[in-house]
Amino acid sequence: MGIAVLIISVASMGGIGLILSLILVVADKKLAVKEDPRVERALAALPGINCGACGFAGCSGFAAAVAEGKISVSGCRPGGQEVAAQLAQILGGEEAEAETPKKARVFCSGGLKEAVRDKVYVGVRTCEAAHIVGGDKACLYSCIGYGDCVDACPFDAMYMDENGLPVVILEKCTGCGECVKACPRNIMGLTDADETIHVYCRSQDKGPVVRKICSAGCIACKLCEKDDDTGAVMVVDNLAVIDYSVHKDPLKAIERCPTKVIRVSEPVPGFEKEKARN
Amino acid sequence: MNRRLKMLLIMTLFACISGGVLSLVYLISAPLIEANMLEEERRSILNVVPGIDSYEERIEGEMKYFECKDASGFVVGYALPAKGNGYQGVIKLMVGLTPDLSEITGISILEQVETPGLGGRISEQVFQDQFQGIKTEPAVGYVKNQAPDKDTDIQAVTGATISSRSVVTIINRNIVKFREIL
Amino acid sequence: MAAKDDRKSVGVEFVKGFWKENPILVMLLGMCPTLAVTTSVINGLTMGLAVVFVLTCSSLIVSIVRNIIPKQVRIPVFIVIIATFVTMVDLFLKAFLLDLSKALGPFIPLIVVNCIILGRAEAFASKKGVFLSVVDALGVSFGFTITLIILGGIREVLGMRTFFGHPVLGEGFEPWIVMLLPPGAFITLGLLLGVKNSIDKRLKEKRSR
Amino acid sequence: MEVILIFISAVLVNNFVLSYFLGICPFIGVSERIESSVSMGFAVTFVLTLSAAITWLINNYILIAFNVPFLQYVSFIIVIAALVQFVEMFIRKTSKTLYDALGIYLPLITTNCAILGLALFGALRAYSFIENIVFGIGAGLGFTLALVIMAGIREELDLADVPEPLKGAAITLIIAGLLALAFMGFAGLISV
Amino acid sequence: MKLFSFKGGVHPPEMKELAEDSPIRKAEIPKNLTVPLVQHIGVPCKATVEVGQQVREGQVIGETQAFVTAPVHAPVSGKVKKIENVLHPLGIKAPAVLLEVGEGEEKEYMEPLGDDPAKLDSKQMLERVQQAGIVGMGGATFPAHVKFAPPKEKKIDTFIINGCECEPYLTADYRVMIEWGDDVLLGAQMISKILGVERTIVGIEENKPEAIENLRQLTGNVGGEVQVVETKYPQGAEKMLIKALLGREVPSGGLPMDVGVVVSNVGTAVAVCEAVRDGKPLIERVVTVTGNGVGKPGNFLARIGTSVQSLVDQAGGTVGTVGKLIMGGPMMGLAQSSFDTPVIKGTSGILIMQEQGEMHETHLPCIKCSFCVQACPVYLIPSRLSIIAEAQNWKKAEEFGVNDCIECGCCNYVCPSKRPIVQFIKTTKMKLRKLKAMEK
Amino acid sequence: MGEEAQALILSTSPHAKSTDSVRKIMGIVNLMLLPAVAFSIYQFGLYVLAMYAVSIATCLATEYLVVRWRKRPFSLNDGSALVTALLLVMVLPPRFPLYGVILGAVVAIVIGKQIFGGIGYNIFNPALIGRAFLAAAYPVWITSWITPRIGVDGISMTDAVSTATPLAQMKFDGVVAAAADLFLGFIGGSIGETSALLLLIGAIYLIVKKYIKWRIPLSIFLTVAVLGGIFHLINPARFPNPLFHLFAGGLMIGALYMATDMVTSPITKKGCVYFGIGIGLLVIVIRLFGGLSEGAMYAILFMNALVPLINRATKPRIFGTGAGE
Ligand SMILES: Cc1cc2nc3c(=O)[nH]c(=O)nc-3n(C[C@H](O)[C@H](O)[C@H](O)COP(=O)(O)O)c2cc1C
Ligand SMILES: Cc1cc2nc3c(=O)[nH]c(=O)nc-3n(C[C@H](O)[C@H](O)[C@H](O)COP(=O)(O)O)c2cc1C
Ligand SMILES: Cc1cc2nc3c(=O)[nH]c(=O)nc-3n(C[C@H](O)[C@H](O)[C@H](O)COP(=O)(O)O)c2cc1C
Ligand SMILES: Cc1cc2nc3c(=O)[nH]c(=O)nc-3n(C[C@H](O)[C@H](O)[C@H](O)CO)c2cc1C
Ligand code: SF4
Ligand code: SF4
Ligand code: SF4
Ligand code: SF4
Ligand code: FES
Repeated sequence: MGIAVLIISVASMGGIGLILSLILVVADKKLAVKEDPRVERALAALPGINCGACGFAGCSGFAAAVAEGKISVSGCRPGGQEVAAQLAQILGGEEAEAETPKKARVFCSGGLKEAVRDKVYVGVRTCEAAHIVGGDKACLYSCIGYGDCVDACPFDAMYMDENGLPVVILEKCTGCGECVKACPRNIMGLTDADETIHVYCRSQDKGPVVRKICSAGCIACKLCEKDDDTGAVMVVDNLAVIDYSVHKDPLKAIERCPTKVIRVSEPVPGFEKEKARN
Repeated sequence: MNRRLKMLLIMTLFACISGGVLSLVYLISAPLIEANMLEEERRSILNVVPGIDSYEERIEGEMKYFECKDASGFVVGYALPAKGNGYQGVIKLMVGLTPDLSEITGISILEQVETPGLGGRISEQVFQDQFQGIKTEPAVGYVKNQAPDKDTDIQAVTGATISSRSVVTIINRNIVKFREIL
Repeated sequence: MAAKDDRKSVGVEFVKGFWKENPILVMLLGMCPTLAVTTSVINGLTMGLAVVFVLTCSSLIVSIVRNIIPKQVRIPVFIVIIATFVTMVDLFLKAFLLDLSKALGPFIPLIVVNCIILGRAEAFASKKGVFLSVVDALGVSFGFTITLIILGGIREVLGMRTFFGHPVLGEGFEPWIVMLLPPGAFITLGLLLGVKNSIDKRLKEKRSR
Repeated sequence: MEVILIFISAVLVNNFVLSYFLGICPFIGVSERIESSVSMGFAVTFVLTLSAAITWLINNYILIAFNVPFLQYVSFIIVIAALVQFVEMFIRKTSKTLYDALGIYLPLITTNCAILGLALFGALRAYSFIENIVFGIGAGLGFTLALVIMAGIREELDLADVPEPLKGAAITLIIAGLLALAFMGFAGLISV
Repeated sequence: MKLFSFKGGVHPPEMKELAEDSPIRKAEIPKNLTVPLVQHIGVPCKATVEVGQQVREGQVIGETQAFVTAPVHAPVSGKVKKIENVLHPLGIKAPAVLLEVGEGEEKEYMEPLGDDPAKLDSKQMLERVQQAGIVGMGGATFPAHVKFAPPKEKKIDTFIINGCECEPYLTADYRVMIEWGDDVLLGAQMISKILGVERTIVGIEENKPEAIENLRQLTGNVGGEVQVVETKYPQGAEKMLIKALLGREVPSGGLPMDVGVVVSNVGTAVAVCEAVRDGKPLIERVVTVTGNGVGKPGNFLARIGTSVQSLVDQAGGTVGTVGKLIMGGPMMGLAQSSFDTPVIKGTSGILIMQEQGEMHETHLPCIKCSFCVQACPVYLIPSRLSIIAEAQNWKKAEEFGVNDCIECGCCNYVCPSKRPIVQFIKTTKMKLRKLKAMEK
Repeated sequence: MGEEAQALILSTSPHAKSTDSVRKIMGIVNLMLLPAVAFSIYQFGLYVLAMYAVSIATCLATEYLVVRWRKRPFSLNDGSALVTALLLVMVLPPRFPLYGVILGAVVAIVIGKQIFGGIGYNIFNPALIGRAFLAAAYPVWITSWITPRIGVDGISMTDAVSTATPLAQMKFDGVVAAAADLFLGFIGGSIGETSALLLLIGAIYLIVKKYIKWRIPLSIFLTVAVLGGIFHLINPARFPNPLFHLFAGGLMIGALYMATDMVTSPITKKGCVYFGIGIGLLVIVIRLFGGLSEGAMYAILFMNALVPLINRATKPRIFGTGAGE
């Protein structure tokens, strides 16, 4: 009896195994389909267990999505960090080398302390929504202060300070530009990482108007333009602007500016200016 | 080696090994399992037809039953496995009957998936014991929330009328079928 | 980046299955048996131990043979290996612990489908040697077991007033039958997951500070 | 009549997901969007039906015939795995549209408890061939029902203010629990 | 009688009684006028005058060569004081010509063309409409000459004069219909001639019986028909009015001309009439000054560029604590941040509301009461839209038809959770536009 | 310039808002429930008053704690928790233990509502989640009834004569109660479901105020009546008449107050009709063929789950798209 059972089970399992592997072999030969090599490599890196925890229909679905860049490489839970790293490598090979890195800057100095608020805004508390009716600051060029940019930053590189203005943590900023897209008032801007001197205002109001409504805005007094010798500063439409292509630091202008709206900031670590100055 | 041939061989090989290993394990454990099963069957039969010495499995068409004999070989009753749907799923039970099938000698719930603490209480001894001595003619019945006054009736588990009714129905149904066979 | 595995202590490898890579609470795998068998602690424990056995043994075998197996039949072969061990467990339970075997029902064989997952996850992390694979499998399966025990504990205490069969709540507590039923299982596991996530969140906040 | 009861039982009373806890992983994984849940549901129904047929044949003509029941798990799972893999390759080769709608879900199904569970329950209950197939269809539709309902709810909840730690799998499980509560109303539909 | 109507809409308290009985008064012209160079939808005008220059009433002071634009004329004779950016009623800074009213009375109108539509030349009239700087005065301020010259492939068969004035509080159109009914109908006939349509309908809400009566009588002389529609906001939205009167549905993303209809406000008709008959450019309009925050509500014929402050002073000054200053009606009007903003061609009313606690109320989550769904006249699901917009899921909002919203505010009005649905929608539309622009 | 000194309020249009508010709606719903609440206390005694008190206290406290813990704006005064509290008790048996009431109330608020994000976000009817949980936790208690007006002065469980609900009598004993008794409320059953009359009066007022969508109860009643009637015609001995169906059990309170909960019912008119038909169908199926004597609760919960799908399927055609008239 014992031997019989042994033989039968070995035989039946062997039979099943043989038939199935035959089917698969034939299928492998006849039904093979060509795949995008990147998807294929991504698939090979994945566990291949088709658990579905990623929300896709199996590993191949996830692999395709990753290859198309639709989802983050870290979406595979069983795979964990190791797989994520592998995937990043597979995909990363083709990413272009970045040019000069950019950093985001906040071009407004009119926080709660500086800017006059002459109306009461009631409604959805996002900048985009408040912008429809103008927000509550008298200056229509000012930062509205509900932090759409902060919410938009995918890298947690921004926060709102007590004065109601956003702040960029330059070390964390990747220059992705999401904040710029999010801001309805064009307050956020990208500049080269090694530029440290900027005009922190966007107001095109005339000087007297600005004086009345903001203690930190550009009053278009033109002192900077007049006294600077680098030619990098100009006042256009009642607002001082720096011409970065001049590649010179308008240090005098900083000194002259009565409202200190042109300021020099600490260089971003790793991006200190190398070129000789003045 | 050809890749596909290798596929074939490896898979077959592993299947064979698996079959072999498993059959060995099975051969070791089979007697134990067998014994377990038999013991369980024996216990449930002894439970429903008390005081017997031996029993014998009979199969008649679709129906399986056990003929129970005392020490002298007299048929003193039958044990009848039966099943049917309860509140939530299948209920399997064993019912013991006197040789003329007019009286139940006992029942034993073998398997059920009723609500624990509710329909599940049909597995409790108190409920099963009620069936001892219950008359099967014209049919077994049930009453709710009170002591039964007929000798064919049992009292349903409180709040689980359906499970109780299912047990009764399963019993009745199988007794009727069994009568036709005998 | 992934540090060289041999530099990691065995302990770390073992412990990560308990929290950081807990198969149920983090990877969300093996949910079916988790929910189905945790009506009591003992069921959970038995199931967990079965998984420990199957996973460890199959990890061992898989990590030994994986290099000779062609890619196309890898999964079928792994399944065969795992299913073999599962059948052994099942036969063992039937032979020695019939009641438990009945209570766990068809969920013992279902370990097969879970373990493919775990076994496969183990197999692709190809840098690991046989020893670390086994340690890893042990860690993961003990993490699984402990989660089952916690879940089973909650459900047993609230649903039957007992823990491991011993009454722990007084007579005054009328047990909630629902805890033994499917809704109780889902809700308890859901809440457990929530608790785990919020602990994680709190830990992360603390660390970032 | 028996067949109808088996069907009702599998779809509503003992819904595979909500009452038997089978196929929870894809239930949580693929219930984020209604479209994919519908496709997944039908793919599962298809495979369940197919494997109900195949495993019945294997069980009755090999395992029982040769008295080697202990090979059940191994043989069932390997047959299902190979079968699904074959079907996937076949669909992929033959019809792109069908593959996009159903095929991509197939690999996911192999490692799903529902399929093996179905095979085992069917064998355990000794269903006839027809009954087993009806059981497969019912289980598949029950799975689809639960999955699509869940997908609808989750699309709705996408925009809700769900507490952060509960987002994702946790709330899905809790909703499954509430669904299971609602499904309890169907209990007793099959009682005799 | 079953009145013409549409599905959805709301019935806010009408509040017309405040100003409906006050006849149109010529408003005093203040010393200084601020005339914005953008008073229409389309390409902004450039100033054609210089600081210090003397201008005469009716003289063109802003213009461009673009087609979709409307010239701006000097509302009074006087001197150009400044040309600079000022606060525009739209809440933006926009260029404007600041005039100091002079002594002289001399005008620089165009040559009258005549007052018999039958004898007038369509092309000449159309040109006149353009020269007169006429824009839609129902609020949209779309240049009228563009609207009256639809592309050839669009066959126009009906011209509708929109006399609904469904916005609560406002009574300007109502008074115009009562007092200047002839001009309205004459203007309508002229426009019908320009468009070459047979059918001219004046649609008026049921709650304006006097206007209905008056115009019914006058149609005997001048022609056209008067139809009464149900009093329901936004009956005056052109899509709804067309649906109510003709049963036609303007296709999504389309214009009335896609179903062979052109709709104009009564004020527009009057302006056309005056431009053709008298050669007068669009330099003044009727403005209702009303609300519980103003002393003597009334209707004023005000020159473009008159400051809100001046009109309010003439209407008895403000009363109590002013909460909101709104240009337009309460349902669609724009809240202003200053009393210095000027009246422009699209200003139909100035509404001053006293401060109320509710104005500061914040919103709750949507309770899915579906009031908004039943109210939305274009059959959107505002509740869903607002939730989607709140979650900033712009793409999904587009799927849910956010661009079909006419911003009527019905949903917002009925919402018991006080959700700022319209603001969510406006924000989303803006964002989508921005994203589209960025993609290009 | 004097007036300019004070700041103007800026907000987008519309600047007019209707006087309806969540608080007002909930307040009126509460008010309309009061007659039935009062009648139930008269029917079943002071113990029931205690149940109401416990339920209200628990619901409000739980809501308060969760909202505070989540640091969300204060929401207690919107009155929705009070509706939940009242309705929860109204669908419980008259002698349900007080700690059971506490459990149900906590579950209703936490699992039924707050877990989804609080008011407005819940998928299922919170009160029914509470009751369904209790039914599954304490299946025996939830089916223990007493006869009204007997032992009403008592507070304890035992002094009232236990009885079966008309539906249970119908189902398990084949006894059909008179429709008039059902309508007026002189029968056993859950606390608030016994008097169809009082419930209807309140509901009609709410319909007139448009706070409940009449399509839902109407289509439920029609479906139940028609299906019930068909089965009754097929086999009058086994299946009760449609009037009995309409007035027995929780159908009235369920159809009028629970299926109509705004948050958990469809937002389109067509959707409401489908929703109602679905509930009616399930009620009949469960009552006539299921294991439970009353199916209204499960029917509503099940259809609640379908609401997102219904809303999606009945999404209105946007003006100017597709087939206009
Ligand atoms: C959670 C839950 C579980 C139930 N389980 C069972 C059960 O296992 N068996 C049963 O017959 N009825 C069960 N019921 C049905 C009810 O208890 C049903 O009302 C009862 O069968 C009626 O019987 P009675 O007349 O004795 O109260 C259950 C009900 C609920 C809510
Ligand atoms: C919600 C809404 C309500 C409107 N109500 C009116 C109204 O009451 N009277 C009116 O003349 N135009 C109203 N309009 C503007 C009309 O849709 C349409 O633009 C106008 O009648 C066209 O005439 P016009 O170009 O001469 O302004 C409304 C528009 C919207 C979107
Ligand atoms: C109890 C009740 C039942 C009603 N049944 C209907 C009906 O069957 N058909 C109908 O057109 N109006 C019916 N009405 C009238 C509605 O109140 C009203 O006509 C309808 O809500 C109009 O608004 P709507 O169609 O925009 O919802 C009913 C009103 C009540 C109070
Ligand atoms: C007409 C109407 C019916 C309601 N019915 C219920 C109900 O059955 N159960 C409940 O918990 N809340 C009910 N509420 C209250 C409220 O809507 C409910 O608590 C919300 O589901 C909470 O988000 C009702 C409210 C209204 C206006
Ligand atoms: S959004 Fe991008 S660019 Fe802006 S701060 Fe964040 S990382 Fe920098
Ligand atoms: S910078 Fe722009 S987006 Fe950021 S807070 Fe200011 S206005 Fe808002
Ligand atoms: S969604 Fe738009 S069109 Fe619809 S009611 Fe609201 S504002 Fe009006
Ligand atoms: S009216 Fe307000 S609360 Fe009601 S459904 Fe619309 S958005 Fe939601
Ligand atoms: S454990 Fe994953 S599907 Fe069952």
